[in-house]
Amino acid sequence: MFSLATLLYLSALLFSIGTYGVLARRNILVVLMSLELMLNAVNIAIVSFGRAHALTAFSGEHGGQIFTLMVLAVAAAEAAIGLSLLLVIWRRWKSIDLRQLCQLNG
Amino acid sequence: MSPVMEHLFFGLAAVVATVSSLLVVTRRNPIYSALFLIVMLSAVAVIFMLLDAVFLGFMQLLVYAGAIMVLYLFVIMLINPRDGDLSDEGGAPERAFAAGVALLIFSLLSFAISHSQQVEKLDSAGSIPALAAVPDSHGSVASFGLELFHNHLLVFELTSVLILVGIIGAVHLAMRRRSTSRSPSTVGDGQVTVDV
Amino acid sequence: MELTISRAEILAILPAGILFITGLVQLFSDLGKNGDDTRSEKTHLAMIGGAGLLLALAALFVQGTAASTGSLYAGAMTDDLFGRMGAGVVMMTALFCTLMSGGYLASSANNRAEFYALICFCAGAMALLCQATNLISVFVAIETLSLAVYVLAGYFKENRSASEGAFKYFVLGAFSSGFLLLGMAFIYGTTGGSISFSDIAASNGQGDSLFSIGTLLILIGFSFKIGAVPFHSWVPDVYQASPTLAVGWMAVAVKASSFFALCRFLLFTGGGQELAQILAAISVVSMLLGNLAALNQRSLKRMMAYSGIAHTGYLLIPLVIVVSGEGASAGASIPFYLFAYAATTLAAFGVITAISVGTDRDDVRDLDGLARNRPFLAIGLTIALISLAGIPLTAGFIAKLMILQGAVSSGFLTLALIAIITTLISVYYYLRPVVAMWFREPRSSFDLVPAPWGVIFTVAVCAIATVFIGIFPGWLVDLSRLSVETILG
Amino acid sequence: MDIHLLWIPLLPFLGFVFNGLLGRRIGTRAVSAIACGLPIISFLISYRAWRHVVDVGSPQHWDGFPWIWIDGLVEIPFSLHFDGLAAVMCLVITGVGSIIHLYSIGYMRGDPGYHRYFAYLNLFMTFMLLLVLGDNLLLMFIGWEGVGLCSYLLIGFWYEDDANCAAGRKAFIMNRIGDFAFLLGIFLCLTHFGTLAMSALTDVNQIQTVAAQTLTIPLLGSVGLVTTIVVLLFIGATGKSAQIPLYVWLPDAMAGPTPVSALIHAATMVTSGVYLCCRLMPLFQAAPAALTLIAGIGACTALLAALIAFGQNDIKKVLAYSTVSQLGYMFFAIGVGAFSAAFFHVVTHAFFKALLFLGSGSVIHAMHHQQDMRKMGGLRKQLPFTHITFLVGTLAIAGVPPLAGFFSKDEILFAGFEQGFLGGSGAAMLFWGISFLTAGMTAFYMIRCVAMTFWGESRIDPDLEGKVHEPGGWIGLSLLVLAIASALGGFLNVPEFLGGHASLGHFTGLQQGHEGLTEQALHALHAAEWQSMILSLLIAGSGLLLAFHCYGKGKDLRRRFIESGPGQLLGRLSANKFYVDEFYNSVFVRPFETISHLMFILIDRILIDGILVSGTALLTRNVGHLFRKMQTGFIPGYLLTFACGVLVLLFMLLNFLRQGGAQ
Amino acid sequence: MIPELESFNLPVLSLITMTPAVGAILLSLVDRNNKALLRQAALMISCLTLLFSLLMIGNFDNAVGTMQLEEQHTWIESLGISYHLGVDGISVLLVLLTSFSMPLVFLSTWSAIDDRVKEFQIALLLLQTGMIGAFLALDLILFYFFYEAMLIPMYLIIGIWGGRERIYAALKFFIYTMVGSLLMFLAILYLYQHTGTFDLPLMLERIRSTHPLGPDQQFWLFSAFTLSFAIKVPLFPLHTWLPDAHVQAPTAGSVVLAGVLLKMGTYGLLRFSIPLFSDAAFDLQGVMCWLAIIGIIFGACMALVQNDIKKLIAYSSVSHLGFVVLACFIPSVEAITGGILQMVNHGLSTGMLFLMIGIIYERRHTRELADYGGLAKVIPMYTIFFLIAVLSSIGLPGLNGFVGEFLILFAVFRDFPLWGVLASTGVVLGALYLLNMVKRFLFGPIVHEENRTVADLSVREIIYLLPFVVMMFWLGLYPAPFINMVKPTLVLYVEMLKS
Repeated sequence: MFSLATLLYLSALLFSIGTYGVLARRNILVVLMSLELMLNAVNIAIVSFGRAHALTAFSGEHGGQIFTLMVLAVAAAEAAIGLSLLLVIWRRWKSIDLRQLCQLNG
Repeated sequence: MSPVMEHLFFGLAAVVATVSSLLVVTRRNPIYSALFLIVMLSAVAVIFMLLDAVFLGFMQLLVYAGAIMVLYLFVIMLINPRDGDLSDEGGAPERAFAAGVALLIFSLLSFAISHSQQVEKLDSAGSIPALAAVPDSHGSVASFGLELFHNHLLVFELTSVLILVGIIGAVHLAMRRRSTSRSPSTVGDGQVTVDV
Repeated sequence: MELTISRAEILAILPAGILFITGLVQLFSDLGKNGDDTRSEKTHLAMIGGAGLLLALAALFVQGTAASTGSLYAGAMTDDLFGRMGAGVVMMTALFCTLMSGGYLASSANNRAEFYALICFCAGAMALLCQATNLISVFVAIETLSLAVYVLAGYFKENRSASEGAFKYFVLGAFSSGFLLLGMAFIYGTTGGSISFSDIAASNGQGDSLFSIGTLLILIGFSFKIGAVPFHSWVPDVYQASPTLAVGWMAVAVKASSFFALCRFLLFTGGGQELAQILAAISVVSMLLGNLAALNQRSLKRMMAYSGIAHTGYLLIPLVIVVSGEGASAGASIPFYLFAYAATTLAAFGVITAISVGTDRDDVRDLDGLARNRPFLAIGLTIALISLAGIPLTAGFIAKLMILQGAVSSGFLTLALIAIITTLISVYYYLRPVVAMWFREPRSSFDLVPAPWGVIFTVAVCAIATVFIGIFPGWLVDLSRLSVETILG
Repeated sequence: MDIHLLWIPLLPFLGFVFNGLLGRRIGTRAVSAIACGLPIISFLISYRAWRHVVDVGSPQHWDGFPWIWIDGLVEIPFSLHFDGLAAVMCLVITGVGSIIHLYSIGYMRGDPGYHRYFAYLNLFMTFMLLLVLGDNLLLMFIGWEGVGLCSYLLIGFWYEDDANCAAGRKAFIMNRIGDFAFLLGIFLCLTHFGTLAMSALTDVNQIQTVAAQTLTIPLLGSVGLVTTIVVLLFIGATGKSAQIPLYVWLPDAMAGPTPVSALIHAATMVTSGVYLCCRLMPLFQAAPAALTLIAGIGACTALLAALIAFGQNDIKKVLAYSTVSQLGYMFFAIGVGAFSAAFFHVVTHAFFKALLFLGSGSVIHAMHHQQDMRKMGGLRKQLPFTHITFLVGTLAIAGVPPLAGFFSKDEILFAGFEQGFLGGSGAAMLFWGISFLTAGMTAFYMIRCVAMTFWGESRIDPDLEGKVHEPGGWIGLSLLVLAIASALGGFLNVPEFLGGHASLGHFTGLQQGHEGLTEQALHALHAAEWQSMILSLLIAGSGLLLAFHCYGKGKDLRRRFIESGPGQLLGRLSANKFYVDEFYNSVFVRPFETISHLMFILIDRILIDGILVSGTALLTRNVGHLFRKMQTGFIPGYLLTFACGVLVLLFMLLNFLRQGGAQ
Repeated sequence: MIPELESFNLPVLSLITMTPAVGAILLSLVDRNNKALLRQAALMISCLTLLFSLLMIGNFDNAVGTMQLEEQHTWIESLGISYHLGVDGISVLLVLLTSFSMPLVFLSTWSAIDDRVKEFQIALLLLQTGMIGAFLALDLILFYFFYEAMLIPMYLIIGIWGGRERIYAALKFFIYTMVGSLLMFLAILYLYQHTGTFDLPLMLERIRSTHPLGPDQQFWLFSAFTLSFAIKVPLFPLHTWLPDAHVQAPTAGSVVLAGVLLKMGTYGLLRFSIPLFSDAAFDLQGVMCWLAIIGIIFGACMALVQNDIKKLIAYSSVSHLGFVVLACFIPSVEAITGGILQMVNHGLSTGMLFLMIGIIYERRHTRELADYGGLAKVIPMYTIFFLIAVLSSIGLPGLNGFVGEFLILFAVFRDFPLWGVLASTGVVLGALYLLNMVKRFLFGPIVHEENRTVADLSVREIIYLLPFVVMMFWLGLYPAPFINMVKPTLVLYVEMLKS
């Protein structure tokens, strides 16, 4: 039950749920959260791979974990930018509906 | 921790993560979503720890649940959407379509995972708790740090730039300044509006 | 275990480091200025940026055309000619964008150091991306540059459409990052925990289905950055709404660095026929959609966006060849093409910047009679468009020649034929601005402000470079060849 | 290497260049001097060359320079050849030409295009002489086309009138149609003879080797090569010499100044077709089938033109149709093998037809450009000199002995008689009959012309009354000279049975000697000649008498005939030229233009430009528009596109992998 | 031939090619308001080019049939592209034609172009470099360079200085031409892949010996090359761009277009399509010849129904160049000699016609035939020159047009009688439409009062028309020197085709 494959399925499941969130939701905040979900799902996969390879990995035993750490940093910075963009949107549109942002087309 | 306990904990964490992430994407109010996201992130932290990544697990809690989610909640509070203000979500067909796409992606990924010889090979060595035990120092701050600074120094430094960019960007975008725009009369098409 | 940093490692990081420091210096030198100041040209910022970029360029080429120095920072990056060329494209672009910034930003009362600094940081990250040789450094570098570009795209936050474009870019970018990361995870897992490219190439995971999926997902992540169909949706909207300079930056630097990284990655991982076919499909769809959708555009920037999508399609052709294993040497056309494309596109965006200074307009009709009012700009834009259309005497022609030559000699005749047909379609829309500039009379209602000096300089240099490379491309071709040969050691 | 041969055509050319460039500046007198002087010098040189040929007995030759010359492949030099035939032709051209130049001084006086006129005329002389002197078929073709050009220019000389231009254009195009066949003939010659030199084309041995070959032509089957060549060349000649079916341009060509009609459309150019046949006599003789065709066409043309001439009221038109008719005679002669007779007729015809035209010109000049004979009449009193000379010409053409026409026409008729009745050829008999009839008709319509113009009561416009008087000076002189020539020209070639030596025929080498014949046969021949002569005298005489009667006392007879059914029909057909122009117009010209127009609209505008070119562009643009519409600007849509893209690519990859795994 | 000059070993061909381009660069430094200087300088530069071409003729050895005065330098070594120029019998006359007509064209623009003089002169000079370069280039990519480089200046000339519909016409011209040239480009690359070289002589040799092409390859490559050249010629049914381009282009543009640019197509057929893919050329001979014949007749019919003088002459070009295409596909020395002469002749006669129409257009600003008539009386000098040009175009023996037409038609008729007969009808039709035009244009009564005051030719106009007339007579009466230049090459050429 607690095998690598299970972890990968879990990761894929969470990733898909995140994808669903991004695709289905119209609230920008929730979309941003769904994006975080996706990143976390991948993190699970990386860490479990890292654990599986811990003793044989080419890149040192903590490769996966360090990767994940970097993803955390990226996620943080991304969240900062995303949320500030959200604020800009909120100021202009007084709305955080994704569908409102459709002036540019063609 | 015994393997059984580990299995138990893992199962629990997995279920919590799945359920809470489902709740994240389905709650109409973003505050609930955010709260469930925190739960989900914590569950992931638990999984990390179960995978002998103790330091990472803590980092997950600190950075995500501690910092990022606070940011989210802060923004939510700033915007302060009341229930009535919440915008409509897409209709059922749209959601069904999105669900279908997500499901397809999941099934394709699962298909690939199930057909991967590599995963099979790694799995044949046994489930994670049954794998050859890692040294005690694995996942600890010290060994993690050593490896980080030896093998991943460049990336680490680059991360600092990343965060700097994030900060500058966030400051530039989110900061309200005194109006500096030209007077609206010279602005064409009404696309440029004065900062509020 | 001791921390040791070799001389080579310092030299390798030097250009990027100089850029980061330059960015910081610019930020600091602009601290504490009041709001009214944002209308002035702030030449000192451009000067700092220019000096820093020139220094960085100098540092970049300290080692000249020397072959690879091997893996540095435990395999996180390398300092080979290929990477240096990529970094060179990026830095030159950054240099021109910096020089153009002052006048452009001042005209919109938004001249702050953030813009310059972000370009410098972005350029540094891109330089590292071009030289990065492991998954983590690629990921972090890509994210760094993406974040910077999101901000640059939305830099005019007072502007509704700019914000909208930036946000579109951001959401789609983050979405694609997820896939990119997933792909990296799969590759990491299936290659026995390898992170660096050379380890990946050495491992025995290539045949695995999950590995292929991983490569594909990474490809998708990059496809988003380079604007390949069907991951292109953001391109037109963002190009149209963002500050012209940021668009120029995106169009050249982001695409160039992503291509360099992607090319390096694919050269290491290979991918086999399956991936080649998928890439070919992407390439064909990009060429068709890009060129066809550009036909009816009125906005110059939007037209350039679609044209950029089309050029992505052309650039994918050598990658198809590389991936299919027909010959790594076909990859040589990528550095060349990107150099040519950089010069050409910068010239074009220079002119678009010049006409949008102060008015923020970029309609094709706004070019009416430009040849009469501003013959210099008209010639510059004409050269750029001709080059984009791949007509001889310009760099674009040689670039296309190399790509098609590669395709033909590797037996990808269909791809070459589609490239030719779509090029033909592209001629139509590339000529529309030419028609407006040269054949129509100026419209009295539209007065041009004099173009800032940086813009003039950029247009002149880039136009001349376009023609020069078009006539004497030998050195660049050789350099590109050499650079691709050095990647694999 | 007798370079002076070159001067014969070159001198008029210099005149052309000089008058063409400077004519406007140097004044009428100088223009006339140059324009008339140079052809006269040319005439003198021709005369000397002729003397030389007579004295030495061998033709002169100028080697010239390579023209269209690819070593070993196509070798066509620009070289001139001056033999007996060319000599006579040259003398006629320069002689009659000079006279007409002189005449023109008087006729064209005061015309604003005076210098231009003379320039053209000189140019015409150049080309005509080149045509005659050219040593090869292609050089001849230069002259051939060149005279056509001058004819075009001179017909349209008064270009302010649309009709004149149209006539000029018609002439050129009709000639071009003939030249098209001529050119094909040249190609065939060049292909099979390997050269275009006259010496080769008239070399009996070479002709024999070529004659053995046949050509397969669609619809016609296998045809003898020489026959084909001859027919093609003859078609060329029908254009230039106004034979059926290409004769229609000549009557229209009367739009030009009258001296032009005299020189080009009567005396010289139109006879070049005959000249061509004479030049290539051995070749023509090698194609008997073609000769029959030529005889038939010639005879038919002669008859048709004579019939039309009955109904014409324009004095020049009558003369024009008579020219066509006489040309028909010449071809008839060639068809029956009497090259010498044909050529003799060329010469005499040049004299009397030039005289007639100049006479008519004199009338027209005096009448202030009135050409309609119905508005003349009784001019005998006002224009006695013109009347006399005109009458001389008329009688000459009618074949009244001993005027020029009598001898030549008689020879022609005898040749037909000989071939038809002595040779027993049915076709020749028929053609002889036609020609014979025509001889009478010629006499009739010419007298009609004289009668309507000079005799009877005056029908002149009252305004002109009293203003009509004899033009003097150059015009009179020219008429006089030509009248003498018309009267005496026949003696150039008096046949042997009349005690002559057929000197012209022998000199030109066209007349076959009777050396092979026995005394008895010769006697029989002479007897036949006598018979034929008497017959022709009879028919000409009856024609004359009938005409005298009809236009003298027997007006009732004429009126009765005209009012009768056949008379009316004939009258209408004749006056309307048998509707040939209308026929050509509705069958060839107009359908061609309509089809061209239709093609322009259907093929060029609609099919190629509209459907293929614009259609492709439109399709491309619409597809582009479709792609544009896909860019909705709607973020969820973009995200969905992205995800679907991922899905599709994943699916593709897995599919490929599965297939790869299966293999 | 001239020993002193030969010992200098001047790169004559490069000089001819590059002089206009260098001149254009120099011209760009001149003040745009100094129109007189600009005009004179451009004229001088083109005269200098003419001088160099005469030098080329001086050094050209009539006895040699192979490439002469060759210049070969490495250029883009890594791509296998070299700078290889050479001249032989096929190209020498065309180069001469180009450098002969350009000074006259420049002279003609003195009064016609008053707007943006500088740009115009520069564009024309660049165009000249493109044309001459394309005739001389022996490297396929170099050829393509020049071939395409002509497009831009021509495009600008039509688009900037053209008539009312100029934008449509310019675009049509450009896109039409691009269609073919891009496919040809692909074919060139394929050839490179096959033979390993872009160098034409080397490629020819390799195709004939070590790297033969299969029938399918030949077919497709031939089609690609020929499509490009057929569009340029233009061959029926690819001709519709030409009338538009001609009508809209300014005089100088039309002259260059008709005089030289169209020859690029037939030259390309002779130089590339046919020798490189001789089997395919032989297989498709029928198709090409039929198209050429249809072009001859169709073009003539179209010309007959036009009301715009320029359009009429444009269609006459379609008809006339049909003869050349026909000649190209008849493998005999006579035909091809005729074809080359016909190219030159067409350049002279049609070029002159366009110049003259330009002259009248300057005075009356209309090209509708209906607006003219009766001009012969008002402008006799003009009429004479115009008639000479028309007669040359008709192919009157003694003028230049005849020599080429005769050789072509003769050779075609000898080998393929039916085609010969059909093509010869073009001679009749040519007279028909041109004389029709002359009648409506110059003769007849003066209907429009404006026509009464039209000025006759000025001295300058006579100066630039006279050389055309001289050449017409020279070529018509004594073409031997020109034929001698062409012949040795063609003998080898035909031998090669037949082997």
